[in-house]
Amino acid sequence: MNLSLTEEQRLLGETVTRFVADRYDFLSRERYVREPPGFSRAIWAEFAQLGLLALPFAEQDGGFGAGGVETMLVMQALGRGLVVEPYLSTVVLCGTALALAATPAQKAILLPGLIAGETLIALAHGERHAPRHTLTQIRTKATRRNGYWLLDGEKSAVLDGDSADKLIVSARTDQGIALFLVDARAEGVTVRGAPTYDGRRIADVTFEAAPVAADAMLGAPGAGAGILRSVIETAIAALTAEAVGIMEATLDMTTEYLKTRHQFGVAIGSFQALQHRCVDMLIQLELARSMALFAAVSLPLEDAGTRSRNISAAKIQIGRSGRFIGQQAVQLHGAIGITAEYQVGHAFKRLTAIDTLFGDANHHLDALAEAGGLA
Amino acid sequence: MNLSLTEEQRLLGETVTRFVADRYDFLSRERYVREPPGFSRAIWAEFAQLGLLALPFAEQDGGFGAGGVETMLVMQALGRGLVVEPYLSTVVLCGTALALAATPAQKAILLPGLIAGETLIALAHGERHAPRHTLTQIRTKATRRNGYWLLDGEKSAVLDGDSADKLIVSARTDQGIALFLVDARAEGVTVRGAPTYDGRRIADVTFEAAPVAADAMLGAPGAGAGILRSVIETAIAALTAEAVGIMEATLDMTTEYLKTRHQFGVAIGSFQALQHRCVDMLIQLELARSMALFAAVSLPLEDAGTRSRNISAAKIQIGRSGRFIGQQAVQLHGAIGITAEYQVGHAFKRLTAIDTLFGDANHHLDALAEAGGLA
Amino acid sequence: MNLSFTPEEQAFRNEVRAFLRDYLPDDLRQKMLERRHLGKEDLVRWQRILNARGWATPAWPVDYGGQSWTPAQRYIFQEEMALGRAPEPSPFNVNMIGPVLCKFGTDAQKQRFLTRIANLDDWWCQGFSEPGAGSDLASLKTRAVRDGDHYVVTGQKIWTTQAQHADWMFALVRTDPAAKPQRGISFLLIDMASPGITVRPIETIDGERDANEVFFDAVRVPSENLIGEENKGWDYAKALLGHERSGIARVGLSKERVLRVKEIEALLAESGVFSPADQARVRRRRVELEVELKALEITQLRVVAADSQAGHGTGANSAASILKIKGTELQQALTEMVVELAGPEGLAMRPEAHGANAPLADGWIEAAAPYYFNMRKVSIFGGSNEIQRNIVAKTVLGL
Amino acid sequence: MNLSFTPEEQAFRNEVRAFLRDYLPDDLRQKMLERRHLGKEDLVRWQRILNARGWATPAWPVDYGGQSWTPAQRYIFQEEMALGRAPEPSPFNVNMIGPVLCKFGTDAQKQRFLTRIANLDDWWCQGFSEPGAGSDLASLKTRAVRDGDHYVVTGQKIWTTQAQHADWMFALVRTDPAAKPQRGISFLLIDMASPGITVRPIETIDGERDANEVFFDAVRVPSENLIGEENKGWDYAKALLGHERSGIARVGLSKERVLRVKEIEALLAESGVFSPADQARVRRRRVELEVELKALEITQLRVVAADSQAGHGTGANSAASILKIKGTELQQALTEMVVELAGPEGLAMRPEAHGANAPLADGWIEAAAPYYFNMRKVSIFGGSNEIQRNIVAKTVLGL
Repeated sequence: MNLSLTEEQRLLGETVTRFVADRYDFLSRERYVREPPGFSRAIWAEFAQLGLLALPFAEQDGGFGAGGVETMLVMQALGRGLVVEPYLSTVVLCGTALALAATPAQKAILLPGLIAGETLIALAHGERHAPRHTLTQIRTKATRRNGYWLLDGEKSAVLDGDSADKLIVSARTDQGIALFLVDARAEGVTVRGAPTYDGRRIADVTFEAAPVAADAMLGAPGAGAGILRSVIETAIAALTAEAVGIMEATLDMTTEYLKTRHQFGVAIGSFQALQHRCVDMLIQLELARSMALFAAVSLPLEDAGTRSRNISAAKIQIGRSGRFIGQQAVQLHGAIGITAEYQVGHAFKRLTAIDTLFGDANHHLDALAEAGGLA
Repeated sequence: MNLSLTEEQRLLGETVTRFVADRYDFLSRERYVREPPGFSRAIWAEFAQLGLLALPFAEQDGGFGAGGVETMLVMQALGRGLVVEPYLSTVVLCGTALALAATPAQKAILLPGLIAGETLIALAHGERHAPRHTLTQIRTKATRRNGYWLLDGEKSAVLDGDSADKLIVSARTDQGIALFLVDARAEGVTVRGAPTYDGRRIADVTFEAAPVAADAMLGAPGAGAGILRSVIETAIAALTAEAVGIMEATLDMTTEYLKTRHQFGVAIGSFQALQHRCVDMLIQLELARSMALFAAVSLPLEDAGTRSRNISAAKIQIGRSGRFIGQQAVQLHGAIGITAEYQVGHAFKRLTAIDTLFGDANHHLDALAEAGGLA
Repeated sequence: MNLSFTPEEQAFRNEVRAFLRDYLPDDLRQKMLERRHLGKEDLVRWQRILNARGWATPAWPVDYGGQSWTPAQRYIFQEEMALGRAPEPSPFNVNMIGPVLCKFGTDAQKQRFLTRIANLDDWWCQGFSEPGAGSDLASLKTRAVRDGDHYVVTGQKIWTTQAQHADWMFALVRTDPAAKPQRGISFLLIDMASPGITVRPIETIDGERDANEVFFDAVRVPSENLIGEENKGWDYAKALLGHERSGIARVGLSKERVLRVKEIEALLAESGVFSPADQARVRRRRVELEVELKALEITQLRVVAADSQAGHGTGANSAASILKIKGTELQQALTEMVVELAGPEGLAMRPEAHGANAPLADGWIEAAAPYYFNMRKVSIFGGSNEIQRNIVAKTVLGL
Repeated sequence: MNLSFTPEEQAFRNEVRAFLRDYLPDDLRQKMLERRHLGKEDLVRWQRILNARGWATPAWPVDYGGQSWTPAQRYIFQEEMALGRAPEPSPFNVNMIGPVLCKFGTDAQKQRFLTRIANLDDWWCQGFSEPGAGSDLASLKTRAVRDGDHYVVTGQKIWTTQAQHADWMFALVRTDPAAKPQRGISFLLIDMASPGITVRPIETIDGERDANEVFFDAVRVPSENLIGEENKGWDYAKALLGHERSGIARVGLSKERVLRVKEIEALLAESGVFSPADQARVRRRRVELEVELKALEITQLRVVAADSQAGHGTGANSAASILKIKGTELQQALTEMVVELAGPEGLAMRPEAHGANAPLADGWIEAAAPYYFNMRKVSIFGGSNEIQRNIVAKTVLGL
């Protein structure tokens, strides 16, 4: 058992934490959200300079060769600042997919731009009318035609879909689910974006006989569901870490507020009922922190069943903790907690979104119970 | 809508409440529990004098002609004193069964003794190895033999089984489930009693070719399950009222304790976290009180589906409220809450038992969800 | 004893139901169904329809346009309004300033304001909370200094709901800074068009801008706009807050949400979005809330019955104190369920709140999370649930 | 970073496991499995088996018979003991008076007591709580007055666990009534056979009589039985309470319960007592607790790791403070599950506690409720969870 960080990991965590503290105060964040793509290109460029966009890629591909722990450290730091840049979609989701399944040729084309912060990629998998969180029962189809593929279907809730240059799209083929690399501005592709309640962007993407070159398939035909499973597990682990960063900052803000806010002539932090509530928030934070760590170290497990059970367990805990901490932070702040002018409400909303993404706590509890429980 | 009591009902409630307050303080109760049958014969005789044992029977049968509201009032008062006499088993369970299904001849034989407090009757239905809380899938068999029935099987958790003179026994026949009136000391009947954790008695009852006369069948052959359903619904309504009485007394005791117990130089009732806990107990009490009322007024409903859904809903609320109030009352009392020398621990245990009897909150939640919910 | 309504009450219920069927505009019903945000025009339109029917201000004294309804009728009316998906009338006009004027206003004030209040010709807002005086209302600092036949008001209010629409504000102001906190407060009616008033909207986490800061810079208010006596404002405010308890648990609103959840469950099951396991899980949770709601409903009915027939105790007094706490908890729990039902598509904001791109989905899915966020306020405003628990601990439990 | 144990640690685990397999008597294992009550003879027997192996007092200094185990090894040992269904050694002997003597005792005291403590030749009880001095320990009133080379002790202790078996008590007594509450307290070792001691058992709600009142009527205690300095007893008591945190969450015990619940689930499913709906419901709840337990386990491991390698922060300090609260909550939640599994047959008491009729059922069913009742104490004793929350609020959150 070794819960220490390597010197390199410690440095990485500190660097990103410091960067967020320096550059991502709440007012700056409000500015970034209002910039045209929905986030700050300048911040993104600095992420590139810090090497954060290279995290999941092998060293021979120009990457950092990092694993779950490094991603955990970065996401936790990003969580503290409620960072809205498309790190989860481009680096964690699509980066993992590329690292896992891209051919050397595909990597050579895509990775330099991605790592340099020039190329943004989004994962287009979920569908509004498919069984929720299915990996396989989607309707989008890829039909082979004269050495091309034609894509038809509708994807929904594509994270950062409208700023993406490229899309990784899942579709049914006669050999099973396959993934395709598609240019977001290609013929037959329509992207309609909208803001999300947590200060980000989301898109519906429609494919109408959109032609895709044969060499744009990512991984083997029929391998799509397996790749998606790994990619989503990696994203869940990353989200649990982001949530821990948010909860940490939220609890800090809340206790600070209770110390400074006075009513009835005393700091409201002197009220025992509120103190005990904060202790319960701390307990939820520490349980969540443990499960973020559990998720990070579970990613390399070879046994797919165990890995998926562990990831579900982490998502359950993060959902429970995030809801409690988010709701209570708002409640303890009183009216100021429900204004958009103060960070705590945004933290609450992002925690809500994190629970919703890739299956909420209840969904994963069903899945885990179906699998018989942990180990 | 009319939530007022009639003058008669008000008097009934006050009489029993006063009786319990006068005769059933905690130390007396401790004495009654240690008397040979596990309760006080003298108290039982006084119940008879007060007319309480006549409650569910028609006036022409020497009864009181009362309904769910009267039983609610009595049970609530009994709950306040944690009364251990076999009112639930003899009057509510078996009394209801007799009122519903006994022939005039059977009534003529049984009711006078029951109403006079001389005859005790217990319901022997549940079986250790049957599906839990089933009405029909029991193993005990009744076989017809020369104008007699022979009973074979094992009943478990028979409330007040070892003090009962008579048993009402459910058994399979070739026409379905039937109920039989059996002498507890008859040939082939073995009763093994034991104390329960809530200060009462319970028994396993074994039937080995126990002969039962043909006219001892209660109701039509095959009508047993229907009678049992009504009987158990009536008992659940009674239990919810008893629980309300217990919770009421328990909350009173707890707030009283918090006002008198001093630590750190102040009454512990001045601590806000404990105050808020008591308020949550009060909320649970009031919700439970409402649902006891709901159960009482639902009993006469003709639509069996609605009636059974309403009763399930009441049992769910009582289970939830009882657990919370019982656990918190113990916790707020501290060490004294876990001694057998103080009433609050006994209240907690009885509330635990009430949740367990006739299906706990989780069981009824499943049943109610299966039925689609309330109305 | 029974929980059924009388044939007369049932007939009244049918009358309300028929009225809603015939007169509630479809677009309003649809917005309420989906819990989308209602604009000023929506609320004014509906208030005037109600007023034309004589039902805008049923709880007011009959002489001032109220109805002589029993508590049970008031309960039924509120429940049917909620179940029929009708907008709630402005509480500031109908439940607050109207009753205060009826009880404490001068004849001139009644004459001038009451019919305009009932018809929403004047939109009122409530100027109570201040920065630093939320739950601890008595510590408010906005000053009103007498200057001839005017008060000169200087200070700041905050969280003033719908001040951006308001023609008038009823406000608590400090007229005697030397008196004890609750003594030197007066109750003033302030014309929002007065020079020196600035309204700054505050965006809330549901993306709306219905909360405001209101700044007063030497605003001159005629002294005829004082309610009752100077320095007695706290008494009038207290009377206003305890005005009506037949609807305090808002059972009808939660019942409507349960119905809606059932509809959505069916929708998701039918479309294949929800697996049988999803369906079973959500149904079980919904039924759990149904049971609590039934318990709350009967607790509310006990209070209604006690109000109808004082003296017949069913523990109703202590019951009344808990309705707000449990009612808000249930309302919030039901919004959580709808967020779960909406799933990831529910991340998208309603475009009308942002003037952004075209809608991604209609209706309920995109309204789910904003409504969830919005409803966090119900356990904060009007005396937070923590304050409510303090009150119950003290007044009911004697702790 | 990883959560796996090293090969050395794994080997140690196997060693503990093998020992338990070979040396834990079957009857004890069975009693623990069913969570039946253990008698004095049971505990003495097991303690001596452990002691013979050198594992009775692993956390003591090596010079006094301890093991130089790492925090990870201590964690593994405790976990395997729990998973192997071995009784827990007397905390009063092993975790409390032993370490206090090692640290603060005179050579003569160590000589006289330590080996007898380890072998349970002397059974110790803890005399801290008094009527009126529970969580507020510093307000204790039992007096010890110096009289030559003796102290004369008069007063009363309460909730003294297993005093009925005890040969010795370590007690806090007031030696200077004039000093501030926490100052004038001394730490005395009292021979329970002394004249003037009366032990009155208190029946608890689980039907057992392991709690006691102990009355002191001018009991003479040789002054050589004072620990450390007079009036410094509070410091020694505090050292004792903070002694060991590698097992504070008692994860092993809860893991064992989860395994047991799974076994019982299978049993009830197989026998047809549980319907598929029952099975699904119970499984879902158990899995919910499994997730919390995993989170608690890793939190405990973070503390173990921090103790092993101070300086590498993973938030372990604040984590340690919450282990007791969450650990007890989980232990209690698991006992609730077993009560649910037991059903109505679980109403019957274990006959041996009452000398009543023959058993109605064996084992776990009848032990379910008493164990549930018994475990209510874990959130009360040793500093209630309310006191724990006060401490965390103050020391960790700075409120």
